[in-house]
Amino acid sequence: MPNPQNQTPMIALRGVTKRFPMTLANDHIDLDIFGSEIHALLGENGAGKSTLMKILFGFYRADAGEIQLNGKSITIRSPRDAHEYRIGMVFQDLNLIPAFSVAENIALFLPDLKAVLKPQEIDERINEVSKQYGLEVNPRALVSQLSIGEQQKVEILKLLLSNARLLILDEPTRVLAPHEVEALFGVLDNLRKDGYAIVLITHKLKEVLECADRITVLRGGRVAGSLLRAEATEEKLVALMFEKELSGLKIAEPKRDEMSTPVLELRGVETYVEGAGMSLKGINLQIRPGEIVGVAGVSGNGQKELCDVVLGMELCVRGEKYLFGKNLTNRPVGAMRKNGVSFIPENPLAMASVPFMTVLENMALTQTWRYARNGGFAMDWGVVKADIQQTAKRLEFPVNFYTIAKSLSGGNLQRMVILREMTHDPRLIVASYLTRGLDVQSALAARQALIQAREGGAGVLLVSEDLEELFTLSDRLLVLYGGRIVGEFKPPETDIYQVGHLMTGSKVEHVANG
Amino acid sequence: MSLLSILGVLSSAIFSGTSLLYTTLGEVIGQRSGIVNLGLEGVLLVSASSGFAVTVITGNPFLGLLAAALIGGLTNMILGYLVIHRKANQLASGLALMFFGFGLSALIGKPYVGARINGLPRIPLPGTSGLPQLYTSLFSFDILIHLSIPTAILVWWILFRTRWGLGLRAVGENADTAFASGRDPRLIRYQALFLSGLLAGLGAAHLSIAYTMNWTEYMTAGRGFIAVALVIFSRWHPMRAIVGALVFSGAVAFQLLLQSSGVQVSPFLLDTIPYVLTILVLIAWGGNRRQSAPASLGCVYHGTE
Amino acid sequence: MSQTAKTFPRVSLSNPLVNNLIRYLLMILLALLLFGIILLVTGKDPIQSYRDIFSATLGSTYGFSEVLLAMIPMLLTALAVALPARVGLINVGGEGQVYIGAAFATWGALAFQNKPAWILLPLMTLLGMIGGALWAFVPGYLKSIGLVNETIATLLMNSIAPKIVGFLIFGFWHSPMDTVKTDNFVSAARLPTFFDTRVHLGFVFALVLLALFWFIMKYTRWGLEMRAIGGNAQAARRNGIPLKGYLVTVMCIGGAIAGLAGMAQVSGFYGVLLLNFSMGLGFMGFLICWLAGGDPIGIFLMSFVVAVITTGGNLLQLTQGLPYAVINILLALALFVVLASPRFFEGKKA
Amino acid sequence: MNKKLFYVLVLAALLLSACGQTTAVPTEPPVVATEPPATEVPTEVPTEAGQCLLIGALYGGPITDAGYNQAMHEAVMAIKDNIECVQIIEAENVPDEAGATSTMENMISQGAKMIIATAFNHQYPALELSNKYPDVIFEHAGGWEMGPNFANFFGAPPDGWYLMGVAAGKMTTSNRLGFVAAFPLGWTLTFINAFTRGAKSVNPDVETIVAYTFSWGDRAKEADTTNSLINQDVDVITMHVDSPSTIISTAESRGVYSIGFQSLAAQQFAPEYWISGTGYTLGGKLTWLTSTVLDGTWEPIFLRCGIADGCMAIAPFGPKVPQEVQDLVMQTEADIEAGKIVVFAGPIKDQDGNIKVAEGETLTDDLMGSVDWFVEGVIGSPK
Repeated sequence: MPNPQNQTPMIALRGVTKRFPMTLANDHIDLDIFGSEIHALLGENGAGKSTLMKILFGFYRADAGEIQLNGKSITIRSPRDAHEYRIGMVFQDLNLIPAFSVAENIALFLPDLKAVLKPQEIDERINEVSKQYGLEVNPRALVSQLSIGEQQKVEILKLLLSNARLLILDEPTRVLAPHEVEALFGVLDNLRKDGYAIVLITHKLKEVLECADRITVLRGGRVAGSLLRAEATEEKLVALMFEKELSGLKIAEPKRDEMSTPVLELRGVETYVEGAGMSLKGINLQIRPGEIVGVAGVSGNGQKELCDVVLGMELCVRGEKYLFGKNLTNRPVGAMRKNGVSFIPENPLAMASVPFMTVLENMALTQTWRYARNGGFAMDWGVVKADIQQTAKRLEFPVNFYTIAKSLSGGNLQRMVILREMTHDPRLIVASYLTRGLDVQSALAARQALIQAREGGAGVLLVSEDLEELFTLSDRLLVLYGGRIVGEFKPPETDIYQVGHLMTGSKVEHVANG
Repeated sequence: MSLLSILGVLSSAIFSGTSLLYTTLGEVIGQRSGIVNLGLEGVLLVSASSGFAVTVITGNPFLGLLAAALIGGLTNMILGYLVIHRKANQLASGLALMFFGFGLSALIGKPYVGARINGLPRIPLPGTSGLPQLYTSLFSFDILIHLSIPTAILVWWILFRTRWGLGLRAVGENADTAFASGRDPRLIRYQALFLSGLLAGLGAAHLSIAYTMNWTEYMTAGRGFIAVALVIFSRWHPMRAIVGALVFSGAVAFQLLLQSSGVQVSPFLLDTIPYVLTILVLIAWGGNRRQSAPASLGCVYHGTE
Repeated sequence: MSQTAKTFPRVSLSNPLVNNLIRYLLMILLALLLFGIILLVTGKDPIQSYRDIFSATLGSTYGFSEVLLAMIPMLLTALAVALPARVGLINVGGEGQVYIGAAFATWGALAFQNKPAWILLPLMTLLGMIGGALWAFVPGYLKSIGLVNETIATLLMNSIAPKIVGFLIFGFWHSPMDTVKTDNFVSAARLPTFFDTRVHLGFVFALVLLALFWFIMKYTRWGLEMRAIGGNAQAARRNGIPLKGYLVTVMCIGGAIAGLAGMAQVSGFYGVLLLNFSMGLGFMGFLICWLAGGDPIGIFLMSFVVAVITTGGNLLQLTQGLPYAVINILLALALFVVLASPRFFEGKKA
Repeated sequence: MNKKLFYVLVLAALLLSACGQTTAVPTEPPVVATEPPATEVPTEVPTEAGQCLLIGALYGGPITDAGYNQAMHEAVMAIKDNIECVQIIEAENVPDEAGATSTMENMISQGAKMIIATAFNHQYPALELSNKYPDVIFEHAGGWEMGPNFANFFGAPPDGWYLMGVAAGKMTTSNRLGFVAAFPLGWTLTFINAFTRGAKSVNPDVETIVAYTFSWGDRAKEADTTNSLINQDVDVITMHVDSPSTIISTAESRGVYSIGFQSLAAQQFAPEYWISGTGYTLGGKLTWLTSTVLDGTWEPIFLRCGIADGCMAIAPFGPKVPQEVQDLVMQTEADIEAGKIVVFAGPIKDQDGNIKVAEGETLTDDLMGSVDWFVEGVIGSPK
């Protein structure tokens, strides 16, 4: 590996500052990015990683600071300029155009695209590069028909063909299965060998240590520290990422009685989903009171559908669903809610709250029937408040009833939802990606809440990608693959690799690719 | 039914379908860039009146044609300013534009109501010269009709085979991606709207200068909305628009044929068929995800800070 | 909506209230100015024209009554858009619903014309609302099962409705003597009018419905649930609010209100069903509702403004020799100016 | 909040400018700054010396349409030419009841003492207003209602149509005549019947093919209809719509004969294939009516008058019409005036051969308006 110390950086950021109406996203950030090097940008959510890179990509404009290319100061006003300076970026939410073919999506970014398109020619160029780096895709395929992993490939191809020398990848592994992750790192490695500079935005320590040459940690919009792979250790990085030490979970052994009627029982449930989704096939599942059942799996293998079936959003085409011993197959969501089913989704803003309503109004939404007065001609907001405040005291969550949901941070919003879903002591809690997008503090609080509920005798269905989370919380662990349950364990009886393989459907023993 | 009356229906369909086709092609371009124009009716009226006026003044229908097209493009720029620059709601802005068109066209056309013009000259289809006069007159078309199908092909080519078209469709699907690819969505939408206005202008010109050779207030009688329906019917595709235009205008021609053959069937009900058909088509392929409607149709592009 | 972000620096003038006051006054003046210029260009006298417009409407009791009369269908059709908009449905189909409502009401008027008013009028009202509701049910249902976008469906059905009316008139209800309409309604089938103006009971209908709309949205459980759906349909559904039920019901109610507008037109205004009688009422309602941000008071005042312009325009062709349609320019200019400042109508997605 | 504030302002602005005391910048043209308060008193009452009567005339369409409205407009203008002191205010494009009422209200508020309403849809609004304003005289064209200060006047076209039929019957080679009609209305059917009888009187195997546009002024639809008829081997086109111009120019462009109706001005659109036409020339009668209004002898009379009285006229023949045809038409006209020919004298059979008017009887004017059948030789539906 070339020693970057004695060469001028390909890109140097100096004192870059970006202020949004609410927050100061980047505060005088200095950053050096060298050729043939993988530079990891590490930090919690909201540390300012993505903003910084979007500035470099010309998607945002910095309020202050300068950008240097090979020592010369440059200004990047728009992605167009970024292309000029051969900077390319893959956004967190991949923004390929589903209705377009792979070729069209890539052609869009070809710097030397002719005024009149030559489809043949474009296909050839794609195939050429994709072979070179093991990124094979069919140029004529519609993106809407590709898996997330394949779309990832297309995004990278897009950058390579747009002649970018600096590739910015924003959390590329977020949605990939372990073996796909390793494949990706393989690709990145080859790219580095060919002199590309790569910035990898992530908050997963494991990956950073696995593939980065240089690591810069952001915290609260500032650079918390920058070190070479050699000098980096997990402890150091954690210390840089979080100001204070994390208090662990206090898990009390729950009182559980194996004989009590299960809160949830699925018997041979099958769903039919057209298009992108994954149908469930022959799902049998029992959750007893005071039990947390974890569901592991790479997203898109039926987790969403499983939660939706339980919640009543999806219909079962076959099989039955029993809640608390009652057959509630294919009853509407309202019925589930009335029977004490709570739902904590991965994305509180999109899936659980109404942005333009106050927190108070949001709190009433799951239970309107409970708070309606005079046959619905009035609402009893006093009672709503009382109920919520009670739970808030129990969970030690702060709550301000009169702020607009939209103005809450992701973490606080998730807390709001958890607060609501924990009120009226639910008997079954469906929690999907409980902690996705949560900073460590809120994540901790969320998990704590689940455990409290379990102690209260509720059953929990916990879907997550984060195996550590699953292993720490679950009493039982299911693995979902291709819409089927392919494994069931008690956490102590298995390990991450076994689960990981079931998750990815690979039976072979784990081999690190060299 | 005689061969003549069958050919007749075809010929009528072509004659009255041409203005629809041009307008629809224009709207296809506009909607592919993500902007739906409910003001089409107004644009047509303004173009038709000004085109007719210029023809009366200069005595040259081709100048009228030119004027109609340009005015059409310019009128669309009003919509452009509202929905692109001011980020106003597209449907509301479109309807406002429609009312604007009602008024302005009445003002422009007032002095020329009842004026007599020499419409666009008719050029017989090659090879029909031998036939009896009646038959030749069936297929002696003006320049706009002769150019209509080539225009449709041209629009298809622009949209699907040129860099600009690729960018335009990208804007219509996802303006942010288009921006990330180094394009300016606002500029592209303005260009698309102007082009769409030009084509609508041609359609309007065919109505007032070539077909009826006349101007009266609100002479478009809802053709703007028919065009919007046609865009849906043809699923945002220029080539299918040809079929659509022929179906819609053919239905009218057929209805008239039935009438004058003394067949007892309500022309009103027959007139509804194309719309019912469109709705059925929508239902037929509405279920699957792969619709051809541009993903960000009707959405405001907010840009970035 | 990155609008907060965009407009962040702009709202920095000392007193926002004064600031808006000036802006809005200027908006109206701007519209009047632009139209004035157009008048000047066409060699007319703007000042005289404006005096005509306003004297013909606000200057006399008769004129004022005409304004209120013109407001009736606008209020109703606007409401027919505002309600569905609260659950995120875009009902551009007011036009069609007006026609079908009118047709149903007319059937009642012709079939039971020997019945007394106290039976006939409620019957016609009911029929009108049923008609509109049925016409709105189709798009509402297609939307609720995720088949067809309601904007597209309502637009298409707008083109169908008037033709059905034509079919009914010429197929069944056409009086050979008269021209393109049904027989005149018997007086029992006419909505009573106030004093000796043409303003009819429909005005009361409209006001009551507006008030009801405001109350339900603000205070009731259903209002809360509807706002939830409008704010975030997916979340609302996951929170147990019956989405499909609401979509269909609300769309139908919207249609019913538009249908009532149609009934009011034929029973109160024309006293007969004619071909193409609506002439854009539904679209006007859509515009008014959108400009008013779906707010009841806004709808009332907006329709007032629009009504003043449209009724006042009538005099222009007598005094200025302008085509009647020209008044649409002033109307459109006013709309343009308001549309050009979307940030004052936030929170409403139409 | 700002929203509500806004509307209040709009109101304020309007009210102010209405009563003329807005404080806004007086330099802007639209702002009514220095005007005296506008009251109900009409703004534009013409007050030149010697004005004896203000007539308000309203038309369903544009007065330059070379058709019905132009004919009516010219008739009204004739009053002004003959009686100096009369002032006239006109409103065109007033198609519907609602517009008609407010228009007439405005005219009366401007001091109009006589209203001439010329469209079908003006009849009932005018009738209602005639009760509201007993001192205003209402003359309506082509209706049937009567009242103390409300009367109907019109030309009687059937004779003219018969003559046109004669000409058409002589000129056609395919023996198929095309009739573009707006709506299946009583009078329209009567015109078609008269036309057909005229044609058959000189050419027994002739047929008239009828198609409706279902609109008084949808030009594109008219062009569609004309083409559709021509494509069925029709070689003479005539029509009953507001403005014949589109139909005639279309026929001309297809090289097909045309016969005009409504206004004699239609001829200009067919320099080559024009046969002839019949149109309203009511100027004289309207002048007379006005004079009776002026000397206070006006009576509500139901006035229908034909060619003989100068209320209808035959347009000049086109270049392609041979002399003998012209002579024949003139001869027929003479015979009608002499009473030798009665257009609707029985026996008259309808399309299906049923007797509609028995031997020896004739179809009287009051029935012509409510005819719902076609005579033999007409192809098409009477509804």
